[in-house]
Amino acid sequence: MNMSVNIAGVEWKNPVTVASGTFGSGEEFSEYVDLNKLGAVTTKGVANVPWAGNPTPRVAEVYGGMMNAIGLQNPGIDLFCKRDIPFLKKYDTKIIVNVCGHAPEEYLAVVERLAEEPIDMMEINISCPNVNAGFLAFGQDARHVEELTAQIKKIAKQPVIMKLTPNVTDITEIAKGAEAGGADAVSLINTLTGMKIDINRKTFALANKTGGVSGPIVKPVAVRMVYQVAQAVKIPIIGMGGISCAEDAIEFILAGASAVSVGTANFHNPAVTMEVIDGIEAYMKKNGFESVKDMVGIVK
Amino acid sequence: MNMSVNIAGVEWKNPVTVASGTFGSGEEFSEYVDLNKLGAVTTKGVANVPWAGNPTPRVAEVYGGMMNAIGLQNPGIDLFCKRDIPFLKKYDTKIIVNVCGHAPEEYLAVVERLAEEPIDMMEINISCPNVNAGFLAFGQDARHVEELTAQIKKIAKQPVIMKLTPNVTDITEIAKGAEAGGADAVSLINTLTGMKIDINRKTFALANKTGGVSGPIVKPVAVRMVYQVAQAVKIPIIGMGGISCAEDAIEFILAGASAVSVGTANFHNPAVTMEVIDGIEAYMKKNGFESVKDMVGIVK
Amino acid sequence: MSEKKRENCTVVSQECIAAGIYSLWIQTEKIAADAKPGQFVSMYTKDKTKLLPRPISICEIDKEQGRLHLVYRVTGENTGTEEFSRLQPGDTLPVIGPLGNGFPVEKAEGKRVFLMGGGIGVPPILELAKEMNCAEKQIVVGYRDCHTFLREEFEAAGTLYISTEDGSVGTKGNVMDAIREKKLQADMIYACGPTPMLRAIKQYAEENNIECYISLEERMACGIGACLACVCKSREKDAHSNVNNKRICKDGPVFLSTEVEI
Amino acid sequence: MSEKKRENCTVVSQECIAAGIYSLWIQTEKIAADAKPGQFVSMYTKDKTKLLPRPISICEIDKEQGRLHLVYRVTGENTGTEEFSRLQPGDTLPVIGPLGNGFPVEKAEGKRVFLMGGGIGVPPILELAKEMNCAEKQIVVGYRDCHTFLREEFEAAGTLYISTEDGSVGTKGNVMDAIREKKLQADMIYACGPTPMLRAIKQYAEENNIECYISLEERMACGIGACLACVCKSREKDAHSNVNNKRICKDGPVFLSTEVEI
Ligand SMILES: Cc1cc2nc3c(=O)[nH]c(=O)nc-3n(C[C@H](O)[C@H](O)[C@H](O)COP(=O)(O)OP(=O)(O)OC[C@H]3O[C@@H](n4cnc5c(N)ncnc54)[C@H](O)[C@@H]3O)c2cc1C
Ligand SMILES: Cc1cc2nc3c(=O)[nH]c(=O)nc-3n(C[C@H](O)[C@H](O)[C@H](O)COP(=O)(O)OP(=O)(O)OC[C@H]3O[C@@H](n4cnc5c(N)ncnc54)[C@H](O)[C@@H]3O)c2cc1C
Ligand SMILES: Cc1cc2nc3c(=O)[nH]c(=O)nc-3n(C[C@H](O)[C@H](O)[C@H](O)COP(=O)(O)O)c2cc1C
Ligand SMILES: Cc1cc2nc3c(=O)[nH]c(=O)nc-3n(C[C@H](O)[C@H](O)[C@H](O)COP(=O)(O)O)c2cc1C
Ligand code: FES
Ligand code: FES
Repeated sequence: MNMSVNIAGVEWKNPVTVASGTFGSGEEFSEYVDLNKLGAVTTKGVANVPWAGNPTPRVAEVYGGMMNAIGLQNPGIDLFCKRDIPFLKKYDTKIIVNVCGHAPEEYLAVVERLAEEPIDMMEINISCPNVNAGFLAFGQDARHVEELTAQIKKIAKQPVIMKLTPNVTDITEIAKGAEAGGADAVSLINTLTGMKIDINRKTFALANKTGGVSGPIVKPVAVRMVYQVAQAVKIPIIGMGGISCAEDAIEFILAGASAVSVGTANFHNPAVTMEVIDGIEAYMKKNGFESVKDMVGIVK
Repeated sequence: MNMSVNIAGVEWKNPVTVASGTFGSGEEFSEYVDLNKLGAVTTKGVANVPWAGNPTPRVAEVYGGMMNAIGLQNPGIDLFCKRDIPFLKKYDTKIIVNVCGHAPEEYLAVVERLAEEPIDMMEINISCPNVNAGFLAFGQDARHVEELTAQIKKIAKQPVIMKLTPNVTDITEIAKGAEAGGADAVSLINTLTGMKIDINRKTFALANKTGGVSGPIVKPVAVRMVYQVAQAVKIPIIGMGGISCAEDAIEFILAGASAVSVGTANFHNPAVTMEVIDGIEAYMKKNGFESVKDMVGIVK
Repeated sequence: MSEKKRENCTVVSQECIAAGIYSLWIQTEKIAADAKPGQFVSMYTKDKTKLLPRPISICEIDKEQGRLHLVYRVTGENTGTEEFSRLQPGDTLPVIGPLGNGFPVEKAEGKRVFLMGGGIGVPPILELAKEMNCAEKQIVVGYRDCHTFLREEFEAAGTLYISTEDGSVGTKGNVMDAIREKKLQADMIYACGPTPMLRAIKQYAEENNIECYISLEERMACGIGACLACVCKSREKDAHSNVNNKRICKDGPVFLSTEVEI
Repeated sequence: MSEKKRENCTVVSQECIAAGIYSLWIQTEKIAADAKPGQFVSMYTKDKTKLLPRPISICEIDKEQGRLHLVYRVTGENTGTEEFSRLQPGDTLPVIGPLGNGFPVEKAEGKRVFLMGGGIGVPPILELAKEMNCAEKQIVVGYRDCHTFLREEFEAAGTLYISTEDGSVGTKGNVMDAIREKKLQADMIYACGPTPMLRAIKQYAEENNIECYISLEERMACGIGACLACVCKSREKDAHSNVNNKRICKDGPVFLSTEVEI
């Protein structure tokens, strides 16, 4: 049985990675998870310079999920390259660096800096809803996405994954924009924008008022979008949104995802990715699938 | 203490109604609920002619909620006026008729037919994601919404509530379109489009493939949208999406809803609306609110 | 007005009566008093992530003690029925009912009757058999294998014929095979079971001009006729829907076989 | 590598020790062995709709028997802590830990020390007091009213001073009032409690040039330093974050008072 998948020319040993921002750069989780067993590690978003992020409270629990408004706090690409990439290089897994920015120049600065680094792929976060900038709507407009993708592709030395926001009228338009710009893959979904009000304190649960909803509660929307995008583009899809067990991961794969990311579930059980990988293997055995790619998108 | 609310000139005895499609036309639920106690009854969507709806399975359970693709089955406006309105008139509650259609003419036919009927308000469903027609994207375009609203307002004899879909990039644009078209109120959210795949049978859980997600899992998105719309328009908002208890209802009111609808929760406990009404009253007492309108939108 | 409610019923007893099949008795305030054979109840889980009702047919009604007997199959891991299977005497269980129309038991009077049940459609046949007053009460039930259940109860209620898919008990095959093998005859049929079985019975009944009532299944959300989730195609334009759709939860689950298309 | 895990701990005992305050002993495989005073554990609920951890400080460590003592407040209805309060001996509870840095207990050697706790910040002071080896161990704890808890344990561990907001026990007021009233002196402070109390202690320590360690609280998602939810402002640019943010779950919860802004 063949658990490996090929995403835009990069061979992962299995289809499971972690969702950006839920796993740091892997170091903290390495006490709980054997990183060698992951198909890839996707890092927290990194920008050209350090970002301080939002005021606290930055997270709130909601029924069946959570909301976050971390605000993309990150140490900047310099420290990241010095510390986090060497750490991950010690493991036999693929490295996907998630990139964020307020403006095209900021993304490009990071992508350029990554060109000489020993990483395997990069994931461009054009969708984080927590940064209060005019740039917010960027990932919500197909033309802008196409343009940014094309600019990035011009200088990127590694395959580029465009990470899509679900807060749009038609996700297929955005995915097609990414594909037209030359993206090697797309990943989805980022968080759904939500709000929680504390009725006793009569205020917002998050300092930022709104936050990104994630966890099991977003799965039906995420599966739908992965399915729609799979019908709309030819590039591979990394599916995510509420994956908490192997069954969830398989749902995304049958809907059209070539690989999956586990996010919020890591907070509930830090070793959940290991269970997801084992569970996919067990399902394949039981259902007579020889290779992960034989499952991708078979429900049409 | 004053539980009554005035929505576009119509005085409800309390701010609680039911979400269209989850309560039939009230008759079946009248065995479990004293309809006289509801602020209003909102009926299942009705079209100019009978609709057969979608093939089954039409519903599926998902973690913390459900998906439906009923496909707006309805007996048509003639039978509706003959049977359902007289039934509801026996009760001391307001009647809101939910209207659906494939094209403006179909909506207008129903609105015109309702002009002489003893109903209190009408709610225009421009957002049901289950009808496979080119018209689907209608509620997702602010200009179209403005136009349809204006056309309806020209002939409507009762206040018009435009019911918004959450499957859009910017809900405030759509709400502003409704307001510009002359809507007396907006209601939101309709269901989020989702999908569920049965990994054992390797097929979709719903015959329609996609369905509308509702229940507690949609609440964070719904509260966010109600809040955003409350900042964007001056007309009253009827808030809904996952309300299962008084605390949920209050969250919507603090976010800016003048009234609320209880939907999927009716399937879990048919008398839940009574608990919601009592719970709002208890909260007002405890927190020293004299009137429901003193709570509306106070979290800013 | 508003005289029905979701009752918090108390579990009287629970037992596993065959592999994955559970027999549950619950104490009700009012549901048992109103119940008829062929009706069902909606059972609710305590798992806060599972909100929809589980419709389960009524297997026996003890009006004197106000109790209901429910027999159900656990459909898999992490399901609502698995949660129910862990209920202990004294535990409570939210239930709505009785729901649906039930079998027209009175129509059997003086007739030779087939009472047919297949798989997890067997249980509702029991109360029907117990209440039925007819000329010839031929109970024909089909199981997958030797893990039969409710046999003694059926034997006490009428003449019992069994079929099993693997032939380990009674006729090898399904309930139709049992009828053919035993050359049974009837003027009236009542049936509950999987759709292929009901389809065969419906065809047999229509070919032989036998009045036949079948109990159908569909995914439900409200269970009380309001949401239009659980429809089946009806031959005539239905008076409620004004289209060719009948609600299984409210207009059914029992239909005259000629009324519906399955 | 990957030597830590979410343990399914068994409840040894649970008791309500004051209104809404519960005392829980759990049996751990490994957590107790590694634990230090001032560290915390993440407790998980069984309610499938509540996914985030509940961080709870370690109140006592029984290394011999591999047990932890946790004392927590039920914060309201339908909360995770309410669920915990229903745990019975033998029940299991998913736990991760020990987490965070803990108090630098060794720095107290030879010093006159204040060990200060307020409200639900009182419990972690107990293990600290028990392990501390210092010249003068002055335990100053504040409660709202006469519903004090862990008093006997503190009396056994050092010299105990109590404040209550309503004056029903000890000094009327907060822990700072108790210090002033009793004219207590220290060269070293360890404190845990609500932010206003910590703010007052921090100011007092800085004005009097006393080395002071405070344990902070913030909403958490991962509890292990990966998500950046639980930050506080740090005076210097933090080496990990490269901005002026420290992670309370990983770099804390205990900080030198001069390191952080609260
Ligand atoms: C009128 C009627 C009477 C029934 N009587 C019995 C009975 O007496 N004994 C028995 O074992 N089963 C009966 N069933 C089937 C029973 O309702 C399902 O097996 C049960 O709902 C499955 O729930 P679960 O928690 O095991 O599965 P889950 O997978 O957790 O269910 C998920 C959702 O799907 C629904 N669902 C799943 N399977 C079915 C099904 N076959 N029919 C309708 N809804 C389904 C559930 O109600 C729930 O909403 C009856 C069904 C109907 C419609
Ligand atoms: C390092 C640390 C140590 C703590 N030690 C103790 C202790 O020993 N005893 C004790 O009673 N309490 C302690 N707390 C506070 C305790 O974590 C919260 O009271 C608890 O998480 C509330 O959960 P709940 O299920 O009651 O509330 P819910 O309202 O159900 O919680 C919802 C979410 O908010 C979080 N949350 C709510 N209040 C707080 C809070 N004050 N701090 C952090 N997260 C919160 C919960 O963890 C959960 O994710 C500590 C907090 C921290 C950060
Ligand atoms: C705390 C937190 C931080 C996140 N940070 C990032 C980030 O830096 N970059 C990014 O692209 N997505 C980020 N995300 C989004 C996740 O990668 C993922 O798209 C989303 O959470 C849905 O998956 P899940 O439901 O499995 O968590 C973050 C999510 C969470 C919960
Ligand atoms: C079974 C079902 C049928 C629905 N039918 C309609 C409808 O006919 N017209 C409409 O405007 N909304 C319809 N809705 C949407 C609800 O009115 C409501 O907007 C949505 O379910 C969110 O609220 P909830 O989470 O409380 O259910 C339907 C929802 C469900 C679950
Ligand atoms: S389940 Fe709602 S109408 Fe039958
Ligand atoms: S809770 Fe995740 S970094 Fe502290």
